[in-house]
Amino acid sequence: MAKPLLQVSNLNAWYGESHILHGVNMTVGEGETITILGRNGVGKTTTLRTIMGIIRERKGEIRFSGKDMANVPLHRTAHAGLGFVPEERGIFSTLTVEENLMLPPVVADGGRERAMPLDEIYALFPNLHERRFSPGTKLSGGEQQMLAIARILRTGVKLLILDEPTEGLAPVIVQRIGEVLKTLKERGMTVLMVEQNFRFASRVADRFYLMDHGKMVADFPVSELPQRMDTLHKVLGV
Amino acid sequence: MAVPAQDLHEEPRVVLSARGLSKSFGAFLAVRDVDLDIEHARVHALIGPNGAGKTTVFNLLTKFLQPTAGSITLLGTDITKTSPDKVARMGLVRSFQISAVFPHLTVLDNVRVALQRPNGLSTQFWLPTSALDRLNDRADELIETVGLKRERNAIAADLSYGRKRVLEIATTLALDPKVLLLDEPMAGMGQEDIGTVSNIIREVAKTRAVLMVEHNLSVVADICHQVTVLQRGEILAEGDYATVSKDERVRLAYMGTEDA
Amino acid sequence: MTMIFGIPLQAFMGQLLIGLINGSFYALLSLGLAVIFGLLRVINFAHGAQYMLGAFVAMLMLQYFGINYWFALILAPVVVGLFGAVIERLLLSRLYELDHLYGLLFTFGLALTIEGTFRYLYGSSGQPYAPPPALTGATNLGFMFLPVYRGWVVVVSLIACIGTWLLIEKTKLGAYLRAATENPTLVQAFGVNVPLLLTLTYALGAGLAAFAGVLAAPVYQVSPLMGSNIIIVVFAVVVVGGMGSIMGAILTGYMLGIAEGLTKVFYPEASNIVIFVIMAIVLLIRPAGLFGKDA
Amino acid sequence: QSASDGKVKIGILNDQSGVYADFGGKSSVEAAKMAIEDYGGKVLGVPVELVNADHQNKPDIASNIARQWYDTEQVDAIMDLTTSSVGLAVQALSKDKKKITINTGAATVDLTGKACTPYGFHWAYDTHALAVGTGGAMVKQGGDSWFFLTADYAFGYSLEQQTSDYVKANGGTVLGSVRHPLSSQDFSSFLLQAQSSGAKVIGLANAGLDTANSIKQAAEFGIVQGGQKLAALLFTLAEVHGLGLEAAQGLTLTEGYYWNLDDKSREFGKKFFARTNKMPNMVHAGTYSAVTHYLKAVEKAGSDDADAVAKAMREMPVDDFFGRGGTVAANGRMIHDMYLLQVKKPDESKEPWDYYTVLATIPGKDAYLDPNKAGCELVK
Amino acid sequence: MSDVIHTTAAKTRTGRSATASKAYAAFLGIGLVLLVVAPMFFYPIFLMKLLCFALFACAFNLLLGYTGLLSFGHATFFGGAAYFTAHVVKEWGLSPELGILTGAAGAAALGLLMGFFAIRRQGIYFAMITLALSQMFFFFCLQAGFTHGEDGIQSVPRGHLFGFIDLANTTNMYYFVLAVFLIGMIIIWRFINSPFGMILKSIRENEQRAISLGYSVARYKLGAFVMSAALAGMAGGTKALVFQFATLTDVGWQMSGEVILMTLLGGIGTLIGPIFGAGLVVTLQNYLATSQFPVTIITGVVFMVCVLLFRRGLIGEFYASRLGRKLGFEHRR
Ligand SMILES: Nc1ncnc2c1ncn2[C@@H]1O[C@H](COP(=O)(O)OP(=O)(O)OP(=O)(O)O)[C@@H](O)[C@H]1O
Ligand SMILES: Nc1ncnc2c1ncn2[C@@H]1O[C@H](COP(=O)(O)OP(=O)(O)OP(=O)(O)O)[C@@H](O)[C@H]1O
Ligand SMILES: [Mg+2]
Ligand SMILES: [Mg+2]
Repeated sequence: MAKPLLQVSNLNAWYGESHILHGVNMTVGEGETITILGRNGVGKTTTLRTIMGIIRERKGEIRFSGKDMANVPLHRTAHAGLGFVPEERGIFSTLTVEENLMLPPVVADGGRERAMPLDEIYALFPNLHERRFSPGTKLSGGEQQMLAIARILRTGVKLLILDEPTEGLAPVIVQRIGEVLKTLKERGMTVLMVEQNFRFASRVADRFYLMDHGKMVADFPVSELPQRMDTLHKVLGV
Repeated sequence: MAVPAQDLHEEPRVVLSARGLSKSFGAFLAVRDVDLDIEHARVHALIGPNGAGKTTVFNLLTKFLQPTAGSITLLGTDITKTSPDKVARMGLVRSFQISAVFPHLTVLDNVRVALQRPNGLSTQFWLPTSALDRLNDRADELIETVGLKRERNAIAADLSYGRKRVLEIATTLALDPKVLLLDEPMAGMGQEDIGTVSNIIREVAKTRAVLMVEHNLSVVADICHQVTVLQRGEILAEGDYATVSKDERVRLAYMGTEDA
Repeated sequence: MTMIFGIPLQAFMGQLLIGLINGSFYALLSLGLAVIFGLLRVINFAHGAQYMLGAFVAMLMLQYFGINYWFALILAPVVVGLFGAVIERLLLSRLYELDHLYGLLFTFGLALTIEGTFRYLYGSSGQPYAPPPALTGATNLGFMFLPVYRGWVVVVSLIACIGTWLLIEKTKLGAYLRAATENPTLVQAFGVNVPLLLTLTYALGAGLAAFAGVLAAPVYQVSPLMGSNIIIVVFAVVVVGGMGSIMGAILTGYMLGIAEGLTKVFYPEASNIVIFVIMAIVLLIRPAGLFGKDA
Repeated sequence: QSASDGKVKIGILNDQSGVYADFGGKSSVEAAKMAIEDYGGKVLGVPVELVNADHQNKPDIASNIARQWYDTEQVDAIMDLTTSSVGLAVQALSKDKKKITINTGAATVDLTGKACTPYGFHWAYDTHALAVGTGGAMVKQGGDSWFFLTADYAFGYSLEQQTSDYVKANGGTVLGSVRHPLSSQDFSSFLLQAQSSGAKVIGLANAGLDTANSIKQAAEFGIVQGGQKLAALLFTLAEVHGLGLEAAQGLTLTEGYYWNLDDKSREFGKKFFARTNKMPNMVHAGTYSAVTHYLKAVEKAGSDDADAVAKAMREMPVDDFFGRGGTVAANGRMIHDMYLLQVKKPDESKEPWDYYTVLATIPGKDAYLDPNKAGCELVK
Repeated sequence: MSDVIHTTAAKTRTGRSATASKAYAAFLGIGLVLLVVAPMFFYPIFLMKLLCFALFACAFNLLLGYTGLLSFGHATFFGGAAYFTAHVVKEWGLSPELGILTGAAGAAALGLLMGFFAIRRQGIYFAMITLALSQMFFFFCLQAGFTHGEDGIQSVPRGHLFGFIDLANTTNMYYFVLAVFLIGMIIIWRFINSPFGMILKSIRENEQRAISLGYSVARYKLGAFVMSAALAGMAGGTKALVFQFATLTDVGWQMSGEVILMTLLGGIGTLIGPIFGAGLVVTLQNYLATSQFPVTIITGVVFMVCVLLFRRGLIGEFYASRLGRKLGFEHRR
């Protein structure tokens, strides 16, 4: 396995009084694409949000490039090189599409080299180009999803954290996003994502984590997929 | 099951139709000249690329948006100028693309809120809440239909995303709608729920018309009788799934090169 | 002589100008309110108190340190802005994740406290503050006798309004601010120091109120009540303009100033309610306000 | 000979935090304290106590406090009672409760007119006296054409009404008036109308902050420099001080007392100044006078019973530095001389608080309504 | 369908357990007894004032706590009703009970009018619009002849209840006010725990969804608004009789602020919280009016502290406290 970029050990997290994560352990190697699988409500989103530092009620260790992230304030996590695309997309309605796109500052070290230039982004998502002056939330659901991904690509993060990137997207677009992720991978980007669309996931991921009840219950590379179908069946009901 | 047996196998007939439906947002024409006929006892799918105008069509049909041009007829009545709550009372009920439940009510209460209206129990401020207990049987029936029995007394906010969607369907069914509009009912749902929900939709469609937007093509192939493909606000193709999926333009604009 | 509605044209022009001058105060005040509301989603009930503070700080600066009007015009907003920043950082910021109404209730309490304190310390009949010597006197415009100071008020408030509008609508900083309004957590996850941004915004809003206060000091008695009298009107201006719309607040401020000015001629008794009547009519026709986006 | 409950208790109820806080306010409390001390702190061998409260200019709060004072604190008399609505409310309540009120702060003539009571007295001034002074006497000084800036409520109307009556009675004319809403901040529009009317005198029939702002803005628009005179119908030394001579110069007004009139009034003024750091206006001096007169009456009646005290109050003359040959009429009106005053220019003022030039003295019998014609039921 | 489901349903519906219900009943009993004997120990006028404000706050809470609408103009209903009651009792010689009914009806009419404008917006917008409209009403009261401007309607006779019980007698008056208060509370309680209340709650939770279920949301909100206005009017009318006074104080925006403070202090969305909130505010004001310290500063500070630290209010905090939870209360928000 490549040199680890993100190491999570014994991570616990809470929403108020409800204990959601019960000791998550995972490692993401540099340049890897990892997919977390799991049924609705097992804590996938929570895992991503906790790693990102949005959920502050947490215990356990999160190391990014070897650096302990426990006390890093939220607005500094992006500086370390983490980029997040939330499940609900988070498009700003008072900003135009282009303003949305330009919003996140390029903050990570060396981000400028990794950052995807604007014309490349527009080439990738022509819808966005066409609607670039309309308010962000006037986009359709799928267009918003594209915008949310595109927005992060422009900042040149090291680790891209995606929460269900294909939800609500037309098959052509899903395909296109798959291609984008492959391109990014070639450029050395690391991706950690949660995905329900199993077929899509199996096409882009190098490795899977299987989650149940706030814990990782299995971890295997894509090559082992055929042997693992039974476990998957049990845990996911695929 | 929620559906009485004698109602099965009803004849299809048009219950909701739109003619020349158009909607522009400023200079942007989101929906142009769409004709749609939704039939009783049928599942009709509305598919198309993102931004094609599917949700907008839904908003127009349910009157959450006022069309720029065109007319809409529900059960023989022109509803082009009717308010959304009135349309809902006439039997046209929708679900939302982003999940819509009453978060701090229990699952049971969510369903009962929906049941209150058709049962004439919504404006009685002089009755105790226990008056609503007479809705419990029907509510439990619905909850069981969608498989939420275990979560019956849970607070809706505590449900996972997929379970919320299921609950939403239960509340929608509670109104016993004649026409059901579902906006991406499977979005964000795990495989196990997709199966359940497909079955529910198939089942309820035996006695009512269903129009759904869905990107999950296996579901569309599986349960939909009729498919309309929308692109850039216009109808690109229409027909059953087999026909539509062979259409080269549809493959190019929407389905991509893979198989469904 | 030309007459308009039974009033000589000259007098009419004079009244129009007076309306415009009052409108500049409304515009300046509602601008600050709209900035704070637009970006923090807090109805700043303490806005009137901060306006009053501006005037008081200027007066006290003159009394105790001999700081003249020109320095006060810069310093008083800074002082009040700092005060606002401290309040925001220590107290108000705890309320953001709650219902926005708590912000309103908190600032309501803040307004009562500030005004109560100043009433306790200085009574409420008001204190004098003389206009700067350079701006005393008046010029004859032909149709009226315009105090130089009033002319200055119009010019300077116009500059402040346009400057603020540009800052928020046309700069990157403004884009951060607008985005942070909607989803502060996400903007922060993008690497922007949102808490700091919000503090600055509140300070800016409070500073604008104080700026209006200093401008008003030579015209009105500096009294602890000066803010509470005007705040409700300014709220109405913001509602008519469309809450959160900065341009709306500015334009409506001027428009309502003029409307009020004309009412003072034709039906003076109603000049206090004309703004509310206009508000009712506007809300009937356009519930989101004149320049507001529909919710 | 005794007081009912082993003490005589006086309440000062006035505005201590609102627009009239300078007009009466805490300084009135101080004046009452001085009066009690000067009287020796005791009457009929029992101690005289003083309580005070802020009524915030709200008649309902005022009557609540008064009711509670009477019901639970054995208060015998209440004084000051700034603003007409409060004055009327508390006087009516006190009638039911059989307690004395001496009003030094409110203006309305109704207190001793149609709302008069056997136990209610009106001490320092009233709208009639203001109208006669500023309206009548000023016409005689040459200010014979008027324009009014009137606060749009009952007090403003009656002040305007009464004043314009006197203006006309003395041969002057009223060119017009404009009614402004209560608590307008900006008067420039109204002042412009007054200015273009060409009237020689602009009468300000408003009060408190409204008057102060009108005067300040009048200065800004050069109204006094332009040759028009400003007459503030209800304005006292305290407000002149708050406004400053720069803005207030040239203003004409009527008061029932000025500290710099003669030795007697100067003596009180200096004493008062030593305690409050302010020179007294007619309300403060009036309150001192009222407390003193009340205590004398208790002494004379030999009891704090309201009927007896009220009777004694009416029988005794009020000859002190404030009352000057004053008498208490059957309707409760204390009749004394008033003064028409003009605010000095900054360079004319020789010492701190040297603010007024006395233009005329208005004899009490001219200043106040004839008790027989005041509309009071007590006087038949 | 098993019985188990039914019993759990019953439990979730009332939102509190059997112990809580018992505790609640016990509190109610004790409270009632205290109210009946209170005039022997406290100044009755003060108690009456307290009851009037308690009812006012509870009426206000009906809107804020159960419909989620913050009205910043409730003084209109309280003070407006005070004027109406005072006017019909003093000028037309109506009996006190009819006077209060007139006040409540007048307030309801005002509520309908204000609601018509305000109900179409939500949250802060709603608050601002109610504030502005109530300001208009304030100016109306300042100008209208029958209100007697800043003097107010003074010396309102209390009259005879049902024509024979003399209310000038303080004790009679107290029990009359207590009766009005209890009637008001019963109406509120019933209103909240009714099918209508259920719909209100769901509208507060998710308005769009309620519309799509076929509810004309605006009408339900308006219904709640008018009901709240009428009850506030009932309190205002009663207050006018207690103090024999109707003034501008009761229609000013500060009064609207005060009732929010009371509700906030007591506990938004709790049935009895506002009573305690009102009690605290009225006591504080009573005490401070004659002290040397300005009321507004204290009020302001209390406001801020409450918002920052005791958002749930006295009763809300109690429900959420360990004792409260042990007794089985569940806080709604
Ligand atoms: N804000 C919240 N407060 C309390 N509980 C929450 C909150 N958000 C989520 N939960 C609960 O935490 C658990 C995990 O939620 P999470 O969103 O991480 O699930 P998920 O695996 O991402 O599911 P999905 O596939 O539906 O998105 C769920 O049971 C959910 O009900
Ligand atoms: N209120 C609005 N104002 C302006 N443009 C809008 C508005 N609502 C939708 N649009 C635009 O109309 C187009 C159709 O949007 P719609 O939401 O109907 O798409 P959709 O077919 O539902 O897409 P998806 O599958 O991604 O949900 C989009 O390009 C969107 O940007
Ligand atoms: Mg998730
Ligand atoms: Mg859509």
